[in-house]
Amino acid sequence: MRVAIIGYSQTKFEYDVEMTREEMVFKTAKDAIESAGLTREDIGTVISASTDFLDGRTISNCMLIGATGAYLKDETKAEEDGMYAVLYACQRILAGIHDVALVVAHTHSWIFNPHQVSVYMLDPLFDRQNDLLNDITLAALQAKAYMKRSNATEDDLALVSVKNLKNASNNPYALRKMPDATIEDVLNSKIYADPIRELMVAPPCDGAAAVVVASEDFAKKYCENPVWIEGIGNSCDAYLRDRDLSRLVSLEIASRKAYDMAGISDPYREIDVFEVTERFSHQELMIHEGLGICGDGRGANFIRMGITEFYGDCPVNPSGGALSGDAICATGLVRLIEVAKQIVGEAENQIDGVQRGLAHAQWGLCAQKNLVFILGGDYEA
Amino acid sequence: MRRNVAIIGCGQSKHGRRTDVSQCEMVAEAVWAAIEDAEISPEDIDAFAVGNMQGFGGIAQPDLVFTDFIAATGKPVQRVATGGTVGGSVAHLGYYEVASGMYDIVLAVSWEKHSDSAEPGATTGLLHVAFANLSYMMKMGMDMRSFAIMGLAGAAAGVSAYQAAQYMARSGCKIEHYDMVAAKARRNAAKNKYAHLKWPGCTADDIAKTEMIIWPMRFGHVCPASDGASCVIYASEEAVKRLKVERPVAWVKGLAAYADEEADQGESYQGTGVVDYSDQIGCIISAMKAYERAGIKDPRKEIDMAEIYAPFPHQELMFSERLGFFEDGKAWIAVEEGVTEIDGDFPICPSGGVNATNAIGSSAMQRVVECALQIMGKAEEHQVPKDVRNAVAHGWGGQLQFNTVMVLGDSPKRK
Amino acid sequence: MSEVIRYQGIPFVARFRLSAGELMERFYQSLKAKKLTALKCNCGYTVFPPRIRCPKCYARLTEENLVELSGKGQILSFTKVYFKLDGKGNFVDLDEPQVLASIKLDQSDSIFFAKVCGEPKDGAKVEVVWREETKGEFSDILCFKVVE
Amino acid sequence: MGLIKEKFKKTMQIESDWSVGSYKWKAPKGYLDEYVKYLKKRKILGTLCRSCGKIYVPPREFCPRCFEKIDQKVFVSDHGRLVAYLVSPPLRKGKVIIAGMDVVAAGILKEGEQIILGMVRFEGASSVLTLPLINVKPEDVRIGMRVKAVWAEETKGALSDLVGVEPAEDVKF
Repeated sequence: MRVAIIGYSQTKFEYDVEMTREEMVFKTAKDAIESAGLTREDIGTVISASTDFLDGRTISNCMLIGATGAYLKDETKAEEDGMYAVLYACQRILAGIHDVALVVAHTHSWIFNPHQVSVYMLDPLFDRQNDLLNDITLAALQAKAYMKRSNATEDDLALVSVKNLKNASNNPYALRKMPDATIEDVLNSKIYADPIRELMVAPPCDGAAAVVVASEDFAKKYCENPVWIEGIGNSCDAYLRDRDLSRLVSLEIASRKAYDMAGISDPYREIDVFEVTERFSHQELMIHEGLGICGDGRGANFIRMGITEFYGDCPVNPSGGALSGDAICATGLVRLIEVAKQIVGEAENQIDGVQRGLAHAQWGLCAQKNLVFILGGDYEA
Repeated sequence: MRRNVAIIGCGQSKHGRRTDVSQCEMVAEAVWAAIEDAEISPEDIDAFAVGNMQGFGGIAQPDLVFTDFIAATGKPVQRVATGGTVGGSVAHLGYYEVASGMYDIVLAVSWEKHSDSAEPGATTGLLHVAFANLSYMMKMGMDMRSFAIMGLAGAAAGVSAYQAAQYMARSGCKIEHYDMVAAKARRNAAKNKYAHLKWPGCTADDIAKTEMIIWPMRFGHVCPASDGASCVIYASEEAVKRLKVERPVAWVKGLAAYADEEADQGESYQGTGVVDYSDQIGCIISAMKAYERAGIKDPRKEIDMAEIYAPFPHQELMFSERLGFFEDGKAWIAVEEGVTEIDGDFPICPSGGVNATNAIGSSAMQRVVECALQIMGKAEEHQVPKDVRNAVAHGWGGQLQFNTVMVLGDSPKRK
Repeated sequence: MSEVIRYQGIPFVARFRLSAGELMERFYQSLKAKKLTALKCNCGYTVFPPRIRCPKCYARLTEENLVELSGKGQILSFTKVYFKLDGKGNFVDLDEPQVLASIKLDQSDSIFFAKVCGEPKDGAKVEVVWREETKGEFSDILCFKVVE
Repeated sequence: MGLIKEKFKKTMQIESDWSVGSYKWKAPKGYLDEYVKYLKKRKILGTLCRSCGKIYVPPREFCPRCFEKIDQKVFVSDHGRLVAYLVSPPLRKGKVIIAGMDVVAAGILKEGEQIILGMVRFEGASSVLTLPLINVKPEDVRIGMRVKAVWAEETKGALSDLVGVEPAEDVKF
């Protein structure tokens, strides 16, 4: 039994948008349902994605029942990235209880700085009392640990930002675009904690995204161009103190599971496009290794040789990725949508002949949790 | 064909003012109790379902802090959170993870640590539900007198106090019936080693003597703010065979969680279309759908007991009607006749329920645990004498608008 | 597009007083005696700071597993930090950068994120610097100084 | 015997604060701000959803039932029915602490005063408003009794303009 994406919508990523969170969620949910050619009545279950600390509201979904279209629907809220809500939606469909699910994810970073929220993800009994610790300084330690284990240099980190910020200039939804970004621009941007500078950090912003997923029978009956979910892999690493910061072990586990489910043995050749959530530029290089598409410690070669440009052999983040805009709970879901758009041929920086794509979301400090989706077009495999 | 899923083990931490443990240690207490109860080893667990209301305990995404406390390292962990129903939402998530065929054995745990907040009881978290609304109302010229009056009802019970008044108006019951239900809860809790407020032999008069907070809610009607964690371990039918489980297990036969519009006000103090907070159309639909999925036609006959999420006594009466056990507005008659006592014809909350023990994140999961224990005959002192073939675990949350309903049974659902 | 009205929360700081549990209570008491303690599991993994479950084999750990660490360690990676967050969500530039390192304490397998005084090199050996008059708190550990 | 609560060992506490007041949010323009503008003229504003006929008071920008945006403004009557009510005991100093403040000692609420909180549905509205029920003794309050709005002497376009509701003569047919 397979599940397909039959509709999606995303908002333009902005900061301090001229819209309430309720209206943004309402517009996004409505557009996604319309893009699937359905009405609210066709939706069986609604899963929203947001967190109480980011929204500044305990039970952040209770006043959004109308906006998410969940009035008198089988509803719940995933309190992490929207891609995890899609995983849960697939589970509700595969369990044979629902046919059509709507997933809506949002974060308005203007409400409260997500970097400040990251401090509350630290163990309060110990780490939180070190006032230097937050997601950026921890990412800096991760970057240094990775650079020590691999051949990556600061220039390589800057190259990732240059690639993604250039890709973003063709993307109408992106927040941050730099058509002619250079390594110097990135290395001269404001330093936070070496080697991490402002243009190497995904900029928190306001945004929402939504997808409609449906069972195989429903999708075949009502959708000309379904995007099939062929593989899913999910894994969570230990807490910061008892974990190897220089590699993404949970991504290695998650991607293997997704490949097995999708019957992929050589991801580098069999996958045509990758949309990954790189909250910091060094993480894109680590993600190459976690996905097993390059040798251990060789992540930097890909960016140096232009392999991951959208015209390269192994395009990564043609949409500009998280470095072009990070609406926290919506960012991973947007990666999923970008891969779906590549498959149906509606993407910015469209790569021709995309049959299979990989979307990745991360969650937690230094990408403690990783989730991988393999999507495929309606070709006869 | 739907995969059948069973609960093969449950665990609870002691619920109370747990100043002796940290939030991570408390959750580990329930998780490892469940692993031992299920007689499996940590490696057998394929995935995890977790959830709590993170604003209460002051840690954002706490499951990422205690991942390696509960043997989840390297494994899939999914988090949901929905308010008072979070325990039920986590229980539902755990079921779906197995029923989807992705995993065979899943551990689902939910918890809350209220004592870690300096403000009394659950004020921080409850205030934070509508803190933005409050700020906007002040900007729109609400005066201090109205703020204090709103706090008068809100501090102890929030919008539930309005609901208690509306249910009384609708059903014609008396405040004495609320006293009876609260007394039953505290009496039963005395027979439950995990409960928080225990009052052996508590009577309606004992409760009637407690101070009136705001009519019709007395201090004796208000649930405590407890710390605690509850945990269940699910296994698919194949896994139950593979593990050669001989002892009785609790099968999940049907579940649903349909959401209503928020009852009191929208997120910028807009009006909502909910006039009678005790209508609870969300509970009616959730029950209908859960019974349909469980193949239950006549709830009152086919179901033997229920654990209802009732932090306040009027809610046990109200929800027992919405769940189809008693006629609309007539539940108080069943209370008078002792139908809902532990040895009654239709026991409700033999564990003492949420009125005696309320770690908000754990409570709705605790209802699932208690139903499973009754079906497996492992409820010890508060085991109901009658044979429990089917039981209903219910949770409510949000602004009086979310309901999780799960039907558990002693045999898998056969088409 | 309907415009919006922006408004600020009314002044309120939610205060938390988190119970540390018995193991962490003893850990902080040992800081007062200028000692760093950890729990050594029978599987060989030593977890710092002490906690009830071993991160590797999940065995139950108690006071019997208590070991005292030397206070020496080695830098795994370090970074110069140029900013702080003020608790309200604002970036505040530091007057001069502070060094933050992930340190592997001798005989312990867990990482300790701590401040380092002086100019560290990767892999440098470090040693804990205690506050003069300790009070059994996290701030008893001033920083780690580079030893060689 | 009475209530038994198991006592647990009190271990060291670690402090951590969360500056909830530093959060900021957005509200839709043209809804509650319009509502208070009309309160000044002693009128109660709502929005009508044309497809299901619900009138939300205070006004709402879209209807959850019909999943549509609504912006038709309508007024509802300042007379209505009492749906339910709460009655506080006579308030005593030191007894009522709200957000850490003794509201009686601070003079915000008067010593010995009994507050009646009414849930009122104004004619035409599909929503319920929770307002103080004044100028009536608790024992005379009936469910379903007719009530009418009580306005501040000098309204200034604020939520406090609508002080509460008081009993209105019941129309007998």
